[in-house]
Amino acid sequence: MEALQTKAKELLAAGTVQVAIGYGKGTGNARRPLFVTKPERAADLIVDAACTQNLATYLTKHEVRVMGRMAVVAVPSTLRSILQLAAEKQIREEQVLALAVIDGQVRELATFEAIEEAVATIPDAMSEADRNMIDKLSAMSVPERRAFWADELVRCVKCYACRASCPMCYCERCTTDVNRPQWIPVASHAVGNLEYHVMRAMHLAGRCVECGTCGKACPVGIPVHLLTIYAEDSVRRQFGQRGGASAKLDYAMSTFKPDDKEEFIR
Amino acid sequence: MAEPFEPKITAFVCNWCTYAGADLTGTSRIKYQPNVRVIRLPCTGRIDFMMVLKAFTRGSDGVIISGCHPNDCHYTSGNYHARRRWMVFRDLLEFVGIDLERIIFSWVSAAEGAKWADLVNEVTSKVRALGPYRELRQLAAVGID
Amino acid sequence: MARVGVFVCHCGENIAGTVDVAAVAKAALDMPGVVHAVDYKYMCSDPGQTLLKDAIKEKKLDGVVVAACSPRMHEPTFRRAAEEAGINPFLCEMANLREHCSWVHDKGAATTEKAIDLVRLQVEKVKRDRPLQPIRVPITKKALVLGGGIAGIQAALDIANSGNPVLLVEKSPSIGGHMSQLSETFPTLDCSQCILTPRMVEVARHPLITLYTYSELEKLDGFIGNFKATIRRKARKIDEKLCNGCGVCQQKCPVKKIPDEFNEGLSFRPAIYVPFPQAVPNKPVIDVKNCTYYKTGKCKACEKLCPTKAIRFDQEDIVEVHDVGAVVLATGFKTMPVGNFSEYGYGKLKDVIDGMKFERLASASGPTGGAIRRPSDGKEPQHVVFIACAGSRDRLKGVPYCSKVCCMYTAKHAMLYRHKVHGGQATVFYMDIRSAGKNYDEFVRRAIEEDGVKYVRGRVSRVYEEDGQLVVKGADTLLGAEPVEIRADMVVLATAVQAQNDAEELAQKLHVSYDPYKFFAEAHPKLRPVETNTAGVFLAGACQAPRDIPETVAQASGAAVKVAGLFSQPTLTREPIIAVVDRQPPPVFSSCVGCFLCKSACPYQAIEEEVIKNRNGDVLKVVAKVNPGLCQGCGTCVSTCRTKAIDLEGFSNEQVFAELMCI
Amino acid sequence: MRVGYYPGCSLTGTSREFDESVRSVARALEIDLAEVPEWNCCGSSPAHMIDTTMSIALPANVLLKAKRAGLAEVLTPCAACYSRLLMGKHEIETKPATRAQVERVLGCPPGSLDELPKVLNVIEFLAQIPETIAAKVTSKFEHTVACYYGCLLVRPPKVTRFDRTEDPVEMDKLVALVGGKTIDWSFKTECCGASFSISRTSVVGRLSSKIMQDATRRHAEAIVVSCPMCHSNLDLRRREINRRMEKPTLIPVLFITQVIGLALGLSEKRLGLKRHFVPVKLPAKTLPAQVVS
Repeated sequence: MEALQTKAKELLAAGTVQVAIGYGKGTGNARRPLFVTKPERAADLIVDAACTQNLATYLTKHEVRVMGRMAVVAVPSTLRSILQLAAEKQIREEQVLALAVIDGQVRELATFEAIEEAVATIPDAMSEADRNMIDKLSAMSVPERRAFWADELVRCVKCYACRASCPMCYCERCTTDVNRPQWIPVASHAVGNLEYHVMRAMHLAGRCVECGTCGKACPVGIPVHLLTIYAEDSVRRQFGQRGGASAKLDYAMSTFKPDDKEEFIR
Repeated sequence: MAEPFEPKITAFVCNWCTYAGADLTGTSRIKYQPNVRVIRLPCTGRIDFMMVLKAFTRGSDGVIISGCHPNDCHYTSGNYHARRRWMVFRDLLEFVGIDLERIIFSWVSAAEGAKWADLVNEVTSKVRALGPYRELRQLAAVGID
Repeated sequence: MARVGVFVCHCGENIAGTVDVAAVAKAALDMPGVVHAVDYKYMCSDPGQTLLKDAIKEKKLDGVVVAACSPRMHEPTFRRAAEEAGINPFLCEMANLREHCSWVHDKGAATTEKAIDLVRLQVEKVKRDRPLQPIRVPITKKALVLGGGIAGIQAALDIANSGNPVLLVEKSPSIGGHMSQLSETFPTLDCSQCILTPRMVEVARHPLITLYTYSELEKLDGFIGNFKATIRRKARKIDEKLCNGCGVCQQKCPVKKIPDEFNEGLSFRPAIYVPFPQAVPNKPVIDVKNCTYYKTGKCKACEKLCPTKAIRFDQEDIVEVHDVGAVVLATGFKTMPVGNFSEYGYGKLKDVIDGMKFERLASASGPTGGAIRRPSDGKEPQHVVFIACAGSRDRLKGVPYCSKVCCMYTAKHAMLYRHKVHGGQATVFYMDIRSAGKNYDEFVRRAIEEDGVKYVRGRVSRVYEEDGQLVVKGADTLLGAEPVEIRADMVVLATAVQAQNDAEELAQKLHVSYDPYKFFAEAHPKLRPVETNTAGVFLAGACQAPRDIPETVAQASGAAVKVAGLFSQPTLTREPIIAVVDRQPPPVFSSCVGCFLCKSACPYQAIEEEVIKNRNGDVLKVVAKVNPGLCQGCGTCVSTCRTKAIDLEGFSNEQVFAELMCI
Repeated sequence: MRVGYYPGCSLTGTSREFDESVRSVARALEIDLAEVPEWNCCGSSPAHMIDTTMSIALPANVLLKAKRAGLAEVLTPCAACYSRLLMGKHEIETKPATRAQVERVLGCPPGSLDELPKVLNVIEFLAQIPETIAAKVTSKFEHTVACYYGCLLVRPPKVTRFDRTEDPVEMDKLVALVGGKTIDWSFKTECCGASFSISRTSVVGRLSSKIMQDATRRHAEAIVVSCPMCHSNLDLRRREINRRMEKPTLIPVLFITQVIGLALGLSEKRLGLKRHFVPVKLPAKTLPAQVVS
């Protein structure tokens, strides 16, 4: 933790970065995003097991970007987000610097290449709890799964916290906001909710970094992140590609192989 | 006695292979069941997964998606892109509990008039046996749409 | 509010016989936005089109649905009519009541109900149609002709004579194709080479024709008017400029025993060879597979003896890219390998040959100088049996279609044989005699009546050897299917005409459709027989279906006219069915976020990056932009775009969505 | 290895030696032949000439019994049985109406006729296990023979899907596998007279003599068959045949299983070689094949 505070302080003092995005103290034991612009406030930065939110979400926010070069405290999924955002031309190398927290060690990663190297050493990002839950769901019959998701999704109030918390949901206009035609019904109801979440998962397939932040952001506790993680896992299983592995575009869903398996097509 | 159930089948087809193939079914006068409604699109690459989802939520009992065989795409590779999308989409649909039996993918070329008739007949009969697709419609009833 | 007109066509009885057209028109009137709906006997006829035009003017229609046949058939017709009535042609849609409804379903309520639904889909679509302006693109006025047989030669000459340059690409070392191998041609019995070789020479001399023999198409990119053709020019291993065709190398080559392709294996050729004496160009190639130098590293006899020092052992293939505006496919056919007819003994019995071999035997330029000699011992056969339909019209072991030329060439073969071997007996086994064509039946009658060819209606079950003679067992179905056994000295099989081995691969390179037998598919079987579904690619000759020479030449000229017509326009008008990226007022500019995932999905590299700057030159945003010249309108980018910032004209999200809403 | 076995009537009567040789060869190759329990007539000549439904129901019943006995494959040496069983299966698989009718006739619940066992003829079956056969050959069958297939094994090709219709070769390959040579000839599927063996022996004599004539001219030492009818016609009717031959012949007619059995070193008795009308006498050592072409 001290190493991080020192590092951030140095960077801010030297003017290498103008803002350090990290975790600060929230209510109780919770952590909340903290934007440090003055070297002396670097001491407020915290790193511990409770820091799980993917801070990459803020890298594409206009309000943050206008501050100048950003240093971001990065857990492994944040690093992947940076690469995926770079691949999708949403962020340039000179705009960001990662303060990677990997196994309790803080490392400054100033280039995409350095981030790529670091990401390459990080194993599967899906948490054990998520893995267990997906396995459990996969073992169910189709009607059982339908019942499970119907029960979950009926509670969705379409607050879009999942979308707002996701670093890859940076679109200025989401499909849900399109009203000609109205792909996703505005009101919250079972079918519309299903359409919304399936759409979100499809849009994240091949781009999701499996941070699970969307699920944690849900105020009514729907495990929406399982859908995006599942879609991402599906891409990995079928095409061997994954989101956030490279700063160069390697998006499985906009490429193909002539011999992709197709036994389901008659 | 209630009327026998006649399924609604929506088919998304590409203009160059399957639509032309279905035209050939017509010129060859091969009969098939009248339950299918064709949505003509230029290419399978144009088939947005949202359309498929919408077809179901709007009351289709079955969906056919069909285009050019691999290598035969009029636009070189639209069908390959589409195929990848379907691979993930199918996987995801099954994960949220939607029956894949009602969504059939097929390659039907401009020369395969008979295959189109077979496909429509097979899907219609299969969906007729499965019965109306109540699950999503029941969900719709929960909401206000 | 929309003002849509619906016009339901009876198509004579074709639609009205199964669909209650009046009920369809009546139902259409109840559809929101429809202000006018009628049914009419023939919408495509002149009065039908007038009906449409008048209604557009009188009822002030802003959208038209013609419920008739497939849009692939008459969409251009009705769009033109709509345009003539003063509305944008793209405000006209067609509901396919014929191919997709009346022809495939039985008469009944369900069929009419489907017809109404099909109309409803198109009404919903047409209400959301936008007026579109055709796109103009430049044309490269140069044609690529693939295949140097008679079809390709004719097409190349006709296009070149219309004043447009042609690149003629032939995969073998000389142009000429199958026709150069033929002896005499039916129904006139004039010598094939005598009529073909002047054309070959004309090709070689034509200032507007570039001839690439021993070359193949590797790849075709682009679209009508603007193709990019990648051609591989295989190394002949000689310097064509230096070679004067003296032939010394061929005489001195120590390898002599390679079966000669031109003579169908009836004679031999050396490893450096010109395929036949009249070849164009008259320059040899080295057959690398059989050349001693390439096999052992030694020899080079030809290099030592070549008077002009033209041999180039180190020559490599050259790959070139050419801009062309149109392509004529004239790649021809092959004859069926007879392996599936082991009961006829082909390959086992030397004197069982196929029609192409017989052509070489009968040809004055052939291995026997035109004398009919059987291959096993060179003797003059006294009885020859010709078996028609060896593979054709045979669903089990051959192809179900009729190969069209065999009846005629079999009659010709029998006739030639009778002319050359006076005492000889010719027997033809046939299923039917198909001799439709100018002077064709007369020709067959002449073979039977004047030249004494014996025709037996029946199929042959076996050919085998006994006591040095061939025994042909068959049945004479006109004599109560009596078994017939004939002792013959030679048997000639009229093998089926098939598509070339690489036809499928080539079709895929050019994105043209093909039928189950791999023949290239025409855009319409009757009205567009020389066009393909890919604009700018035309067909000539037997690559489309079995054809004889007059038909091939006619079709080649037809294709050439299509090319010349295309090239006569200053620019090309393309359907404006293309993708567009939305534009919005500042500060948003576009709902595109510039992720460019669409860019990697586009098969045509049509998506570009557009940089939006303010007056100071600061970059405000980078968004996608579709190059309308490159976009072909597949819509793959549209379904890749998460923000729905790209849409496809003519098949927009709103339109498809509206269609789905009326399911 | 276990396989279903359907002998049919011929193999229990006129062609007992075919049955004996099949069983002996199977035993030698360690193959367990499980006879279809309570098997009935395959529906050959009598039924399929008179009653279409019966001609499907009878073979269907055989296959149903085999299926219920847990057999995935049924080996049926007799070519006529093979033809009937395959045809019955084909009709049931391709015609839903026939299938429903047969279900009614047999009184079995709908669905019973799903996934009926595979039907194999003896050549097809042996061709699946070439290594097993080759490994057990003790004395090579060094003879030049003519393989005669007849009509039923390869016809109709859409149903049998076995070998090349007009010029089959699978039996030739089996003979070669055990060290034999086969002549190249054109009478492999010529008509032998088939069921006229009893009613019109003169027809059999005329047709079979042509087959015999060509085989002897090409120096075959024996004819090898895989069909009881072919065997009867070529063996039992030799007198009628020889009456029409240029030179009467006494070359024997062997079943393919007898040829394999000899190569596996099985005794003449176990192979039923003594039961033939034309005595099975093969030259001690044969000349190289004289293929006339």
